[in-house]
Order: sequence, then structure tokens, then C-alpha cells
Amino acid sequence: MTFKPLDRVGIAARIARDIPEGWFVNLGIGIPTGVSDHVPVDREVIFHSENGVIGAGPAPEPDKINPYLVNAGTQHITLRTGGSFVHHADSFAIARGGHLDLCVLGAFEVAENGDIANWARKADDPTKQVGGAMDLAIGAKRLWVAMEHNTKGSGESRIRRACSYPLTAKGVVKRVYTDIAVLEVADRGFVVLDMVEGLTRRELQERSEAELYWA
Amino acid sequence: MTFKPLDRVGIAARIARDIPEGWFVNLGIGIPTGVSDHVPVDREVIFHSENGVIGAGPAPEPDKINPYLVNAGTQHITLRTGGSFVHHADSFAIARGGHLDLCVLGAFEVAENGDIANWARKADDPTKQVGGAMDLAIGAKRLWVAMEHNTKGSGESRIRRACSYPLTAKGVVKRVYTDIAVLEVADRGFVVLDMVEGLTRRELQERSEAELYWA
Amino acid sequence: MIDKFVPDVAAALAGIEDGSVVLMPGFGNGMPETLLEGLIAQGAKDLTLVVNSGGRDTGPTADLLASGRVRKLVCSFVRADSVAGQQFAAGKLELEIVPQGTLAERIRAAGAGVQAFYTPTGADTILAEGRETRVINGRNCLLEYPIFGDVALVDAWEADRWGNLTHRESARNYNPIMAMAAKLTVVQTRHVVALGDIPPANVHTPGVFVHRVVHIPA
Amino acid sequence: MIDKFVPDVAAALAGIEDGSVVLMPGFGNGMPETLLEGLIAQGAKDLTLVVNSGGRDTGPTADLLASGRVRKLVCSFVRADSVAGQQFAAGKLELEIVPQGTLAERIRAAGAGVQAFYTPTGADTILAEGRETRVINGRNCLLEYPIFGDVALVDAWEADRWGNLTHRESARNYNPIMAMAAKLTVVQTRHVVALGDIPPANVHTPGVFVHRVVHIPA
Repeated sequence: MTFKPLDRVGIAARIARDIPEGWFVNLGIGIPTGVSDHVPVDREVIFHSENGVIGAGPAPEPDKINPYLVNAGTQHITLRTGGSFVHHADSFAIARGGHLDLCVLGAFEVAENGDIANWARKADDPTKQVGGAMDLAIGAKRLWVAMEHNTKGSGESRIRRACSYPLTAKGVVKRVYTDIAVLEVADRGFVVLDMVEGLTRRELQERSEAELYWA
Repeated sequence: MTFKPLDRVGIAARIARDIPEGWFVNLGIGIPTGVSDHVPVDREVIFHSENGVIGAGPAPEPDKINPYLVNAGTQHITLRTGGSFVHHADSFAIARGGHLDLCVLGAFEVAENGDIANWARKADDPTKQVGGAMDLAIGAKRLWVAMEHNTKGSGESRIRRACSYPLTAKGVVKRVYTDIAVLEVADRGFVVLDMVEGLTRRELQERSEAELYWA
Repeated sequence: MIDKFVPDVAAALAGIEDGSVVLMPGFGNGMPETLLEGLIAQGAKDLTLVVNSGGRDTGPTADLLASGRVRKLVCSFVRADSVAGQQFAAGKLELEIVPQGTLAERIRAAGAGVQAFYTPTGADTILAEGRETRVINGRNCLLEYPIFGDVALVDAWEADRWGNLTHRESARNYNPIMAMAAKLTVVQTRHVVALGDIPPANVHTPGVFVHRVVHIPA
Repeated sequence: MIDKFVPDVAAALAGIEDGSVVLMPGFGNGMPETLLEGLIAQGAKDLTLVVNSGGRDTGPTADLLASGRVRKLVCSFVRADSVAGQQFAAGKLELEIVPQGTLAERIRAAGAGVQAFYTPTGADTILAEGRETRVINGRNCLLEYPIFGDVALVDAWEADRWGNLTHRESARNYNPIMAMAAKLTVVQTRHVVALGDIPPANVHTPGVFVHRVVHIPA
């Protein structure tokens, strides 16, 4: 193998490249949270946080923390000039009402029909961490997923013909950014838009349970 | 006849007597609009207007009209200290969500089961003035009606066994204030709480199509 | 740099197509009158107009109706002797009468992604005839669907380049919820302010709901 | 004269009964911690607690859960290793997991008189098993019912004697909608202000939704 997978920061940076100025974007917890760090400050992208923050900015200097201002991961943030605050129902009206140009979520698995599984590993998972993922998944104009292409331990593919974990939503993922490729979810299935340098088509297919197509 | 019916202002004043401090009240167009003029300023009653005004105050001096501030009848008003503004959906959330202690509406007819008809005289009435009446009627904690006991021309009773006009809402009226009496809508029907001086029970029953009971 | 300001009313209304559903706020005030005049000039026809009231004999709603380009009126209130009332009586205008709170809630539902809801308002009335109902907690309820706009014409007091808005007093009325409910939300604002001038906790309509803004000073 | 201020937490929480549904805001901040401590002291049991998250090992939600007086938890998020997660695993706590936006919308529906609504959120997931669904405009939707509170415990930055409130930055979160949705809405406020000090256009939670206010300076 002569290719080098992206690390989590690298995936976030790769996603940031594809977000144009003016988009209104929600970033999920995990890899997606890092995306905003890689959007240049002179490219105005407005970040939404489920807890009612419109225009979330970067973390404050440690001596300038505002305890009343956190993001959906309850991390301290700042507010961009032009940002505003709404209550929780209005905040989810933004998410569910189709007002987000983009939502980026982490996931366990994505299927070739756009299904996403990102909140539980089995139906009776003792962890019940649905949060706002189901709302964001059905509501955003575009749903992109950021995740490693394969599981850490057994190397199983997260790019599936069908999800094996409980679904977050059906048929909603438009694009997947992994550590080795960028895949579009099209009518026929996963279409490869980009791969890391040095990776071959065959190697990418070997790492993917679903069949891949090339653009 | 030795009794004197109340005029429209008199009905409004009679209603105002029964509104305690602290109530949150919506007043419909017509007789009800006048109720607020008869609540003493030292008795804090908060008036709601459907167009998003909480704490509506009296009409301004002619030289102090604010063109951005009207009530549900689009009359210029003032705002009481402590009042606030919300948008139309939040305003009707107040009305429909059970947050009004009282709504006072005008009506064509009220039935002994609490039905109210106040928006059209027949199903194909060319006038389609439903406005917010149906929302207020189903939503307020208490619905009182202010109207003349009998129609002007033929003297027909507006106090009915059943409404003959299209309904605004079913089974919602709690009390009726007319020019000659105050009636409670109880399980058994209309119960007379008050009459104008000089009116006999028999005279009141003669003017009422529905059967009356005495408290 | 995000800048939602457009130079004039024509640019603000460019592309509005025949057959559009137009959401128009206003309740005694807060109506985007300049945009409404612009819509008449713009020429789109076969419109569905969603507005609180059918209006009186004169005024901007009457002018738009008189132009003959409104096919259907959705509102809570029509006077028989108004332009709308006369057009309806003459069979020239389709009319959907909606209780005012249901109208506001259906518009908000469109903006909030609610696909339908049950309300007791209007159940057991002639407005419920032939409609789907359900008894919930002992109350008869009507099933109501969202009202999605192709265009919302919105009035504001202040606007910044992200489209954050404030509205004056009761001129707020339908403006924030109609802004939420349309594919294209066009704003006329009395004042232009710098980004950040509106305090973040006191934005009445966030820019996320706004697409174009035109400055109409008075 | 309307005056919703009460002298202390005990007076604020007087009368809360066993079996109550308690709405509690908070999302990293904006949680009414003093009232929550007061609720533990007050002693009501067999409670249903509606809150965004089941919380962590420590903190006020964990304390209330550890007191054993919560029968059922309605929330969007529970960690397996939290007090809530452990009580659930041990069969000591009933759990209703609700997607966060649906949770907010169900609370708002209770306040707004919406008797039920359809949403695509959660349809086609295990949360939809055995539930009523309907396809609307080609999308599978779940029928959701309002969450009515017997009590809402609310956090505010400023309050006046009518109960008008402001909230700080993202500490607003569930506070305004939970205030709408309960029979008894009790507020702890950092600051007391005179009637009229909060600009009428910038009240975040109008006093109509508020019943009792207690001043907790810090």
C-alpha cells in the first residue's frame, strides 16, 4: 500500500474545501465538529448549533469564556458578528424545515440507498444517544457523512449495501467523506468522486462492502 | 315594562365588573372591545390582541398615534408598561394553547349547550369573516359572550335551544352578558345569574327561546 | 462576503413565476406595500395569495386583486363588499377561508417541517365539511396541512447584510413566520444596519430565512 | 397589582404533587439548578422528568435521579454509564427516548394547543415500531403527541413582576417553550428588573406563561 489515509482532521479539512460561501451549515459531534476550523475566515459560512445558536464561531480564548454560550456538544464557543439566538423549537424548525444547506454527521454505516446508521449499535443498545441526529438527517437540504471507511478493529466496511445497525434515517445521505475517498450517493449507488493519492480503484472496492461506481 | 335594558357600553361595563386583577384577556370586536375602558387602571388586567400584542392599552392621544401599533380591530392603541410583542403564530399559541383566562366575543346566537354562532348568517353567506373567533373560542379557559338578548328587528331571541346560524365552536360558552341579563351555561342549560332591575323572570323567559333556570 | 441586498424592487422580485403561492404579511401594518406594488408591475399571474384578510375596497391587496392576476385567495376574513368579496361572488376568485390561528399555524408548520397537525379550531363547523377529523383527548380535531410559499414578501424595520431583521411593534405579525415558509423570501426594509448592530438576542427574523433584501427608505 | 415574585424556593415549589410531569430546560447551561435542588428537598416523588439529556454521573439531574423519585425519564440522550443509564439497565427507570427536535416540537405543541402532528423524524427507525405513521407528500411520517407539563422549572436572566423574562445567549434553549407547556411555570431569575425595563419587542418569554418567580442572585 502506497497510499496514506487522512486522519480525522484531514477528513474535516477535505469537507471544508467543498463548502461554498453563504451556506448555512450544521456540524454533528465527532469528525464534523472540526470542519469549521478549516473554513477560511474570509469565506462566510454560517454555522448552526441545535441549542439555538446561529452563527457559531470558534472556541474563545481561555480567559474569555462565556458560560452562557455553548454549542451542541456543550463546548464553549463564540458568536460571529451577525449571529443570533433562538429557542430550541425555533432552532429545530431551522433543522427540520429545510433551512440548512448542509448538515455533516458522523456515522457507523452508510448504505448505497442513502440510509444512515449513527446512533446505536443494536436495537437494545444500552446507550440511547439519538440527540438531534434524526431531525438533522431528515431536515437538511444536503446530508454529508464524515467517517472512517472501515472499522478500527476488524476493518469491516462502513460503506454498505444495507445498514446492519439501527437506522437514523432512510435514504437521506448525499455524500460520504471517509479517510480514503469521497463518495456520492446516486440513484445507482455509491459513485466515487475522489480518492486519496496512491489508492487504486480495486483497493477502494476491496475496502467497501457495497459496489462502487466511477463518475 | 318598567325595566331599562343596558346599552352596548353598559354591557361592556357590566362585564368589566366581573374581571379580576391578574387575568389575561382577549376582547373580540364589537361590544367586547369596550370592556377594557371600564376596568379601573389600578386593577391590572392584561389584554391580548391576536396580532401579537400582549398588554394592549387604551387609544393614544390623537397627536401620539404610533402607526406601527394597532389592535385586532386595526385601531390605534397604546402598550401598557410591561406589555410585549410576539409574532402571529406565537400570538395564537397564546389563544389556542389555553393561556387566556378569558375571551369575550360578540355573537349572533348562543345555545344552551354552549354552542356559539358569531361569524356567518348562513352557510353560503357572502361575508366570510371568521377571523380569529374559532381559535379564541376553543382555546380560552373561559369564553364569555356579549350581545343583545334579542335581534333588533323582529325581536327574536339570541338565547337558543340550538343555534340556527353556522357554528363558530361547539359547547364552549361559559357565560352570556346581554342587555337584560347575565346567564351561566351550566350542564342543565342557561342559569340566570343576574337581571336588569325591574325585569321579571317571566319577562326574561319570554325573551329567551331556550328554557332558563334560576340559580 | 454574504450580501443579500439587491439594488431595487425589480431585482428583488426577479424570477417570480406564474402560478406562484405568494405569502403576504400585514395586519393593519407590517405589509410590504412597495414589494406588492412591484409584484403588480412584475406581472406574474395565476397567483395564490396567502394573506390575513381580503382587504378593503382600496389599498394594495385590492390593487393586486383588481389586476386580475390572483386566481386563489387564502385568508381568514373577506368583506362581501370588498374587491375580493365581489370577485368571489362573480366566480372570478377561488377562496379558501382559514381561521386566523390555523392560518398562522399552517404557515409556521411549513417553515418548521411539520407535515400536518390536528387542531380543535374549526372542527364541528361548516369549515370542517368533508374534511378529516379525529377525536384526541375527547376533543374533535381537524387535520390541517402546511401552507408552503413559493415567495414571501416581508416587511422589516431594520435589516443587515445577512438578512437578520427586526420589526416594529405589532408590524411584526405574520412577517417572521411567512419568512420561514417560502422558497424565496424577499424583504423590504426601512433601515439598513451594519452586521452586528442588531443585538444577537433580539433578532426577530434570523437571516437564515431571508434571501433578498431591498432598502425602501420611506 | 400583579406580582409573581415569591419569597423563596419553598414557596416557588409549594404544591408540586407526586406523579407530576416536570419539564426541565437546560443544555450545557440554562438549567434551573436551584429550583432542581429545591425539588429534591420538596419531596415530590413518582415524577416524570422531561429534559434534553439524561445527564452525566454528577450534577443536578443525576442528583434528582439518585434521589429515586423519578419514575420515568423523557429525553433525547442517555449515556450508558450515567445514573440514568444505570437505573434504566437495572429496571428502576422507565425511559422514553425522543429525537431532540421532536422533543422540542412536542413541548411547543403542548403550549400552542396543537393536539398532534406528523413529522418525518424517526419514521423508518426502531423508534417508530408499533407507532402510527402516514405517508404525506411521499414522506413517511410519525404521529407525535404534545408533552404537557404539570410543572416547568425555568431559568431566566431577568424577570419583572409580570413574569416577563429574558435569557442569556444559548441559555435560552428549552426555557421559553417549556414555560408555555406547563400548568405551573416556576422561574428562578438572576436579576429582578422593573416592569418596562425589558424592551417590549425583546421579551424572550412573555409573562403570560409564567406563574411564580423567585430571585436567585447567584
